[in-house]
Amino acid sequence: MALWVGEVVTNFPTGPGIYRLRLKAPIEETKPGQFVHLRCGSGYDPLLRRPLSIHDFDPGKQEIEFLYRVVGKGTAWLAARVPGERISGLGPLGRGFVVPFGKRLALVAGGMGLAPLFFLAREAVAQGNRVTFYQGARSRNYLLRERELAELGVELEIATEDGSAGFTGLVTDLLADQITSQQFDGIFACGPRDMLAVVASLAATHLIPAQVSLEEHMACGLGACRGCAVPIYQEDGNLTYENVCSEGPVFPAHRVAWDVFGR
Amino acid sequence: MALWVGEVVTNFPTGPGIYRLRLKAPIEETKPGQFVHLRCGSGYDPLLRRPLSIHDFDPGKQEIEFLYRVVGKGTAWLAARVPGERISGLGPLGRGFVVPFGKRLALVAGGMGLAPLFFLAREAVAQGNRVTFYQGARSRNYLLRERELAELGVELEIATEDGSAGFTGLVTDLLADQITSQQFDGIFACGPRDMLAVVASLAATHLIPAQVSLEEHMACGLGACRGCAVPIYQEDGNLTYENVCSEGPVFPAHRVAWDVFGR
Amino acid sequence: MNLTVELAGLKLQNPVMPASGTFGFGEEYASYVDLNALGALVTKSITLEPRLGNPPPRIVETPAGLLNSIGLQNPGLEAFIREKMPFLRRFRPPIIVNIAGSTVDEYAELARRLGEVPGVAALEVNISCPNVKEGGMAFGSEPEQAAEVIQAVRRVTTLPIIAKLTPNVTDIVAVAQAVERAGADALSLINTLVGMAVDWEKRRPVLGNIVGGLSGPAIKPIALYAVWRVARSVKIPVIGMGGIMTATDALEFLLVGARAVAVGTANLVSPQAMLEIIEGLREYLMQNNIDDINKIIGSLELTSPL
Amino acid sequence: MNLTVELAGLKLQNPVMPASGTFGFGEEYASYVDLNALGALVTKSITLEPRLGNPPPRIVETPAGLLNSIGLQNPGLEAFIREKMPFLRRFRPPIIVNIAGSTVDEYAELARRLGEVPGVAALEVNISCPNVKEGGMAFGSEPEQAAEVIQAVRRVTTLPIIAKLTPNVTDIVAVAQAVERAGADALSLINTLVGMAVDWEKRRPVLGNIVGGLSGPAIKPIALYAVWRVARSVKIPVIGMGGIMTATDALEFLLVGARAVAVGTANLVSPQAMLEIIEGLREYLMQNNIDDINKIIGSLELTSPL
Ligand SMILES: Cc1cc2nc3c(=O)[nH]c(=O)nc-3n(C[C@H](O)[C@H](O)[C@H](O)COP(=O)(O)OP(=O)(O)OC[C@H]3O[C@@H](n4cnc5c(N)ncnc54)[C@H](O)[C@@H]3O)c2cc1C
Ligand SMILES: Cc1cc2nc3c(=O)[nH]c(=O)nc-3n(C[C@H](O)[C@H](O)[C@H](O)COP(=O)(O)OP(=O)(O)OC[C@H]3O[C@@H](n4cnc5c(N)ncnc54)[C@H](O)[C@@H]3O)c2cc1C
Ligand SMILES: Cc1cc2nc3c(=O)[nH]c(=O)nc-3n(C[C@H](O)[C@H](O)[C@H](O)COP(=O)(O)O)c2cc1C
Ligand SMILES: Cc1cc2nc3c(=O)[nH]c(=O)nc-3n(C[C@H](O)[C@H](O)[C@H](O)COP(=O)(O)O)c2cc1C
Ligand code: FES
Ligand code: FES
Repeated sequence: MALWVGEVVTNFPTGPGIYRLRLKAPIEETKPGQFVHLRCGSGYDPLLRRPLSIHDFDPGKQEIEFLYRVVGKGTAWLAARVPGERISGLGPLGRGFVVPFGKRLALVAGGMGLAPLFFLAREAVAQGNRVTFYQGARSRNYLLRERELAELGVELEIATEDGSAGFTGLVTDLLADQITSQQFDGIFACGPRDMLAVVASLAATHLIPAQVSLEEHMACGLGACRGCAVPIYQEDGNLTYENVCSEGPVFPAHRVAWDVFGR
Repeated sequence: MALWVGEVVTNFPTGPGIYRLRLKAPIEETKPGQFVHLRCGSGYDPLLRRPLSIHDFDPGKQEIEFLYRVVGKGTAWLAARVPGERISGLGPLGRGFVVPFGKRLALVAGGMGLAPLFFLAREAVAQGNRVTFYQGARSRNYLLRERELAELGVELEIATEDGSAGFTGLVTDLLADQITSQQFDGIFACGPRDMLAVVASLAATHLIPAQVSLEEHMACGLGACRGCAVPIYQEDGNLTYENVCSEGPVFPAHRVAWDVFGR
Repeated sequence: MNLTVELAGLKLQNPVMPASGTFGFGEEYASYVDLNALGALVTKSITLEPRLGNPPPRIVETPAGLLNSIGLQNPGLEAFIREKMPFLRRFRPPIIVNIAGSTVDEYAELARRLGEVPGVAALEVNISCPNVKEGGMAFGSEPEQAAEVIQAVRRVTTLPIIAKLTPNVTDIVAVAQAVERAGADALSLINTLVGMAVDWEKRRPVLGNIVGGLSGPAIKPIALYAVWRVARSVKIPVIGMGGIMTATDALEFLLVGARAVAVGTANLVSPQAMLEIIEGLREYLMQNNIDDINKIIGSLELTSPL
Repeated sequence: MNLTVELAGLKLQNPVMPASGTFGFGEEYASYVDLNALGALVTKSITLEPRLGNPPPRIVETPAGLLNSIGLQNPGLEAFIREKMPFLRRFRPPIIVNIAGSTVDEYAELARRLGEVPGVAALEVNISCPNVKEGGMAFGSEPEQAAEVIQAVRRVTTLPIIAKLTPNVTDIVAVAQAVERAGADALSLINTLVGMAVDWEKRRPVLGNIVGGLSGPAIKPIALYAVWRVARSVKIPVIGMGGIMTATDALEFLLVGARAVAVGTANLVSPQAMLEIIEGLREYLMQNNIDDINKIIGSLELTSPL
């Protein structure tokens, strides 16, 4: 939780419109699922910071990595940065995933949902878990970091919508196929909201605890403005709004009120 | 009068916060006193184009030069451009100086007023005029293009406010000292408005026709919005507002209503 | 593919036109824009007598916006008819003449006289200019006064009347409904928001006129809201404007219910903005297999499709 | 050098405070900002009962602006007193509690109850929230209604009352003068402008609540104008806000007559914005040899010094 200025170490394309950014930043520790709020430019357009998940972290060198897709002016600005340039960052922010020890886990990444799950995979393996990593993408050339995932020692399962690699179809279909036989103790997912809703329902059906990382438009990133609220059921069953930035971005899947989102 | 995309050839500092930008642009011809309206960035902040005088022009290579001081976000954006980058330009716009043949001329530049007058000096000399070039600056290190001016064959007279080079005082004081003895047929001036008003009054006193290049905030640059209006006396003595962009930026000094400017 | 829209009895070949005051009288842009490609031609505001306009500086940039205090500088009605109309008549799109008066009678007189001028297709009645001492916005700020102006104009002309409204009001719907009842055939909204800029170094207002009207991307959210509310509350069509820079901006206005759009500040940034917007709309329809732009108008979905 | 200003009987060590709703209840920023360095602490709007707030998405960026539809999410009066006040009381600057009601009685009840709470230094009465169905902006849109709320609050409290006004009105001066007569000790302006954003790809409003309030640099010219007009028309002091991002922005508001300034959207961009603004004001005074910030307030020169 700090405001700092980081220096670009590397920043290069690694897929269609997808970049990997490495920043030198005074971050002592962070955990998978946390994010950093980056100022994109110095003017008023874009105005707000942009949240990016921590994709990897090297505590020795104090370097953090991001994996991001260029979708608008903030990420386009980021993509144009070159080594040595400075970027203002706020974070790490939010609560990360709660990582168990020595369990059987499924990590389910849809598209850019891979960003935080890569870091999570590293930590989960380090904590003695056996990890199956489900990566879903539009097509083969959208697949990300396959080799490094394999090197981490996870079992990698691929699904592409066009069938150009791995299973043909949605990553959630692949998970549904395997969920009964695999006997997971926990599921961790990040990706488009519709995908997460399916993961949540699969997890509920199979009585497997699941943690999902949600996205919402953000302003402060600190829990102050209530701008990033998502509908969450409290333990007593009452509906409330919680902040993705400060109470998330990771929520227990069964607590998310999937049906009452505003869009 | 065209909308084009130019390519940065060079762009480097040449004084305190002062840059020279060379653009490759499809401009066939232009004359001193005209300007180009440059888009600074692709976002909405800055929003409007920024007018810069044509500082020099190489018709063979189709390259134009600008000399600008960084004063705000538009010029700061310009200063960060590197060779090969593209900039949208509109122009050349406006009416330039009317350059006589074979006369005795004074060119009076205050600060960045040098930008168009350098190009004017080149043309004036080419048209057989004998030119005394008065350059006024805050101090020695703000003086610009002395060597090239000397090479053009003009008589260079320097005034600095702090006396670090040439005459100590305002360039208009220097002009006033010399105006009687020099017998100028015409005076051409560009610089801060207060300076131009003094030049205009000196010229009027000595019955010398003078042309001044005015600045005003601009939007369209085309004479459509009436945003860049300045108070001008018509030949019949009536006051009217004329557009700096389309009816200027160069005006006969005696027609400018110096006393009715809004600030 | 159909880009044609109907508006107050006019048939526009596409829904894109300049916003008054940002396109001069067409001439200034003619070397950059094929005026025949536009949906309509809209003039700068015309007054009965010539107007000098306000003292400089008249414009200043603000974050993503433009503050102007031109003050309706224009050559006056007769010079307009004599010197500007002949040029405009050379083009095919309907000519919409924007008029502004200091009194109700002046509006009526302008309308009456323009009714006699060949080539004038419609009148846009500016009751929303923030930059003049008399008339202008004062007329557009209260429903009764706005209606009075439109009624007076209605009495003297059979030309389509487009009332141009100001957003600087508590309830723009009330003004819109009042001018609808008074006989307006269409509405233009929004005109600029009143604003001010300060030069902190000189400790003075930047504009010679102290206050000005704010336009550009900064005001788009306010304009979209005004158009959305008004389009749902009146039967006459709305021309939407305020911060339209791109085809997707224009699309947003059509989605919330504008029958056509006007482009203002964008012209000042790029003289080809309108052409690019028309092209962009055409592409959007093509890519989404929509054969008629009228199917877009007002098609905003309000309920979540979940 | 004196940065102290007096405002509605409060002595502020400097004129910079957070704008309600952009600083939570202080806690969220406490690790970034020394709360003791601020001119005052201003809370998010408190309602009598807890409020869930509006459905997401609640915010969307617009050019140089932010559109929000939080909808006054807050824990309600009693939880606020119990859970938030103890933290706020740990700091020296006066605590200004912002209140919002659905009825006049609710405002009065909030004021009455807060008058009993130690540490509450003043009430900011939000009659200008655009994001709630009942109350909020509806109260601030007409002078009579606005006055009614302030009168009701005045009757039940001796705390200083700061009325927070909306710019979404035809004549903000009329509202300001009405609440002044009704007993307000100071004014806050401006709250956000009503706006809307459209997702053209999905053809839906971006915000769950369809409409929201626009803040940030985009609205600064509108805010400056409102403050300038109102400050010249009332005797009570004005807290100026709307798009203040830097010390020079703050200075501009002081120049047009604001006695203090509030910083909103800037906090959301940089948690240290207020500290930098305070520092920047101090530097400005030093560099210009001004010994007292009160000499700046309202010192805008209107006539050209030529
Ligand atoms: C906690 C969190 C972690 C994220 N991690 C990553 C990541 O690791 N890699 C990655 O590529 N993307 C990530 N995103 C999404 C990323 O923040 C958006 O893609 C980015 O903000 C878009 O900014 P833009 O200016 O390029 O796009 P624009 O569309 O111009 O943005 C406009 C506005 O919408 C907001 N916005 C747009 N899309 C999203 C979105 N999906 N989620 C939240 N806000 C959005 C922006 O923040 C901005 O305020 C994350 C989002 C959140 C909330
Ligand atoms: C015809 C003409 C020719 C010019 N030629 C040159 C030149 O050759 N070299 C040079 O250094 N400068 C020149 N200027 C001034 C130059 O245009 C401004 O310095 C520049 O626009 C400032 O932009 P900014 O974004 O850096 O500053 P900002 O202060 O951020 O600009 C804010 C707004 O004010 C306007 N503005 C600020 N200062 C001026 C000014 N002095 N004149 C007009 N508008 C201004 C900008 O265009 C913009 O709209 C010229 C101006 C005009 C009108
Ligand atoms: C420089 C300028 C001059 C304008 N002059 C007029 C005018 O004469 N009459 C009028 O009705 N509106 C005038 N307007 C308002 C525009 O027509 C339009 O309503 C407003 O600018 C919002 O659109 P935009 O954001 O696309 O510019 C003017 C706007 C600008 C920027
Ligand atoms: C996210 C957000 C929440 C807000 N919540 C409140 C609120 O609860 N009560 C209130 O009176 N104003 C609220 N406001 C308005 C601000 O206090 C302020 O008046 C406005 O944002 C203009 O200032 P700015 O441009 O500096 O943000 C809110 C503004 C924002 C951006
Ligand atoms: S972004 Fe402000 S509370 Fe989450
Ligand atoms: S800038 Fe538009 S008329 Fe000169």
